[in-house]
Amino acid sequence: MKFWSSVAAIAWKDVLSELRTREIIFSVLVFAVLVLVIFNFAFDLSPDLMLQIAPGILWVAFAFSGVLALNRAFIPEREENCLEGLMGCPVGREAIYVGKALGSLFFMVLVEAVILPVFALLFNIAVLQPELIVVTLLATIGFVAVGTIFSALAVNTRAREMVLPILFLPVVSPVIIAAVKASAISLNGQSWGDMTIWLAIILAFDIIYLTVPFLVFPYVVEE
Amino acid sequence: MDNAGYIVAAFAVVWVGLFIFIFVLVQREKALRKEISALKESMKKT
Amino acid sequence: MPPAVETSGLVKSFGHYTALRGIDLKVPVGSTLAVFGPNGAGKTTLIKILASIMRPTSGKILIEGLELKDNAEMLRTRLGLVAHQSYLYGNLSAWENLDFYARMYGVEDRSRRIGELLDLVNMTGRKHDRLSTFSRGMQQRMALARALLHKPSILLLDEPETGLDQQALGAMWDIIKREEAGRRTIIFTSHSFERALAVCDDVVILERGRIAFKAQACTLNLGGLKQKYQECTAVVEK
Amino acid sequence: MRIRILLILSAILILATLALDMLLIPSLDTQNTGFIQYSPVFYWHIPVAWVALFAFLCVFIASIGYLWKRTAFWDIVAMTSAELGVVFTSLFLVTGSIWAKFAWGTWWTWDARLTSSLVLWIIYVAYFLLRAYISSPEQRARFAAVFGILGFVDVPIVIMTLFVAKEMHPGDVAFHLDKPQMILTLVTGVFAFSVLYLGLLFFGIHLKEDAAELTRLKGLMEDNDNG
Repeated sequence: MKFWSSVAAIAWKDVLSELRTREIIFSVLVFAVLVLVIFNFAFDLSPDLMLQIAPGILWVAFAFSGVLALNRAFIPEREENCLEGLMGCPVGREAIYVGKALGSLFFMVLVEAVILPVFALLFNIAVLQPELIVVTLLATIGFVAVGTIFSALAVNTRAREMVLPILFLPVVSPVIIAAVKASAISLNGQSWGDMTIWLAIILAFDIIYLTVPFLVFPYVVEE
Repeated sequence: MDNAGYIVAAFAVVWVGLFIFIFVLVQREKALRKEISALKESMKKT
Repeated sequence: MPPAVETSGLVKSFGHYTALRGIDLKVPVGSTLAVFGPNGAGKTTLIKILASIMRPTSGKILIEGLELKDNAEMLRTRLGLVAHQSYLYGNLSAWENLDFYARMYGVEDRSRRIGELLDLVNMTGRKHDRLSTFSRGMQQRMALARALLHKPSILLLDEPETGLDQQALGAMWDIIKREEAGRRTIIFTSHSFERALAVCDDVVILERGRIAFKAQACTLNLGGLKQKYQECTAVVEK
Repeated sequence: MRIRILLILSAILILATLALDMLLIPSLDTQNTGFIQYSPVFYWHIPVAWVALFAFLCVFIASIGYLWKRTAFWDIVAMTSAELGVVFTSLFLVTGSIWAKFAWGTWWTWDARLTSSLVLWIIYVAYFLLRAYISSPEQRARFAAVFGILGFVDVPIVIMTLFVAKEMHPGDVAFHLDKPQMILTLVTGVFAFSVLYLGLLFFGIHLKEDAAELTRLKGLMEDNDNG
């Protein structure tokens, strides 16, 4: 029980600290909308072709705004060395990882909750289908699970903004590919039956990248 | 480039690539060996 | 009654650099130990290892008779730490910071305890202001409040005097000594001999990762301590 | 000493594969189907890929070794093996694109095998980027080990995802070897390159241990000078 109450405390602290300044949320949202607009300039296409690349555009926006948000994830822990404060608490190092991951997950879902309707509006594609939303959520869990531990790694390196995307995006590419493929299937009106292989890949990725970082995270923070 | 040309090219790339890699390693080895022995000499003198 | 803190053969090295070269300490319950030493002698490393934030390369640490390595999570409820940084979040208010750490330490009846502590460090007036708006002295007092939240039986302080004027430092020691007087063990590192000598029972001088001098405070006066300090640290300058 | 033996042995074995490749394989393509199994390139294209994956596996094991034992040796093994992994993956990519030019007329096709090796190549180049951006040796080794583990766990998923994405089943090429000569050549090829990998691995480890010895000696020199 102690584990989950600490995780909740950490996640809530992150949310509170961020909602107080709202700096990350707005910059990430603006960035994501910007990506959509740029794609609109880049390809002015016929509607049905647009349908094919819509998932790709969505996930490029999610991936890069996700990296932007994850770059900031461990900043509060760096400022007054609060990470050491957390390590002094009577809770396992893994709880810090899960707490921070939940915090980032909350913000990623918040960004997606805004971007999906905006995307539907700008590109008038029925994006708000249950299949697509579930796929996006599942993929975001994997995305954030990997992103949090890489953010903890990158925050201690010199060129943090550059190291995180280069470390993180290739490793998370399978989830992005699977999410794009599954979203494309759902946009074509097909349902769960046709996307089982992609859901399996995303689920496998989520499971692996929730357990392995859980075991490895203590080595990232401990001297 | 006909069939054989590509084969030769592909082979060449592999050997040249490996050869350069090994060559670099050997050079580094020689340089290191030299420096260590030089250092050991000067250590004995002081 | 096992000593509050006991270390034997404590070593810590970072790659080639060795910060602690075998520290043997025994700190009885309720006593106050002052640790002196030049910068780089390993004072902060020692404090962080005792607070279980840093893992030692080798050696044994017993906190209240229990091996720290095996009971880290439980023993952290007995340990409080005030370090150079405040460990508090700038965006959150004083109350929210203490509330967060109170949840992490599993403190029952959080609001009563937080109110009590805010009065103790007389920050009640500022409890809803953001930490980033606090002065260095106020942050140090808030850091002390955070360290005392879960009523630790052992309090560790790393150079508590940094950034505090004489008056604030005096107030801080009154706070530390007032709560649970006599039952709480205190280990602190310091540079100000006079203030430290007035509050501690034992003295230790660290020099390049080793204990160069150990004595009871009552056997020393200020001049004697300074003279001893010169002797131990003089080795480096020669 | 054993490095020299391994390297010489691998040279002999590679020559053997070369011989088998040149003599046996061309004669097999009776119906000249143009399948990849009938071109000599295949018989060290696959071994190179196999050794690259084996190298990444060694990085994974050495990384766990470092986190457990915290000795510099394991970190050196992980780094050297990652280096070799990148070298062999680069060879695979280059020869793969030459093969693509030959078979399909373009230097690069987003074919599952090439794309997945490209992604893996980027991951392990990122491994060295991470190492480059951390100054303290202890932290660098620890973070590299963490990434060595997180990176390797991704290898099977990357390969599987891309094979599914390109509607290509992994089994359909490498394992349809009906003729015994094919199997013989492939096995010698895999064996030859594995021995080469081991030789280069020990050579690289030996090299880096010398380098570490050098920095240690220099450290001592400085201490003596101003000690």
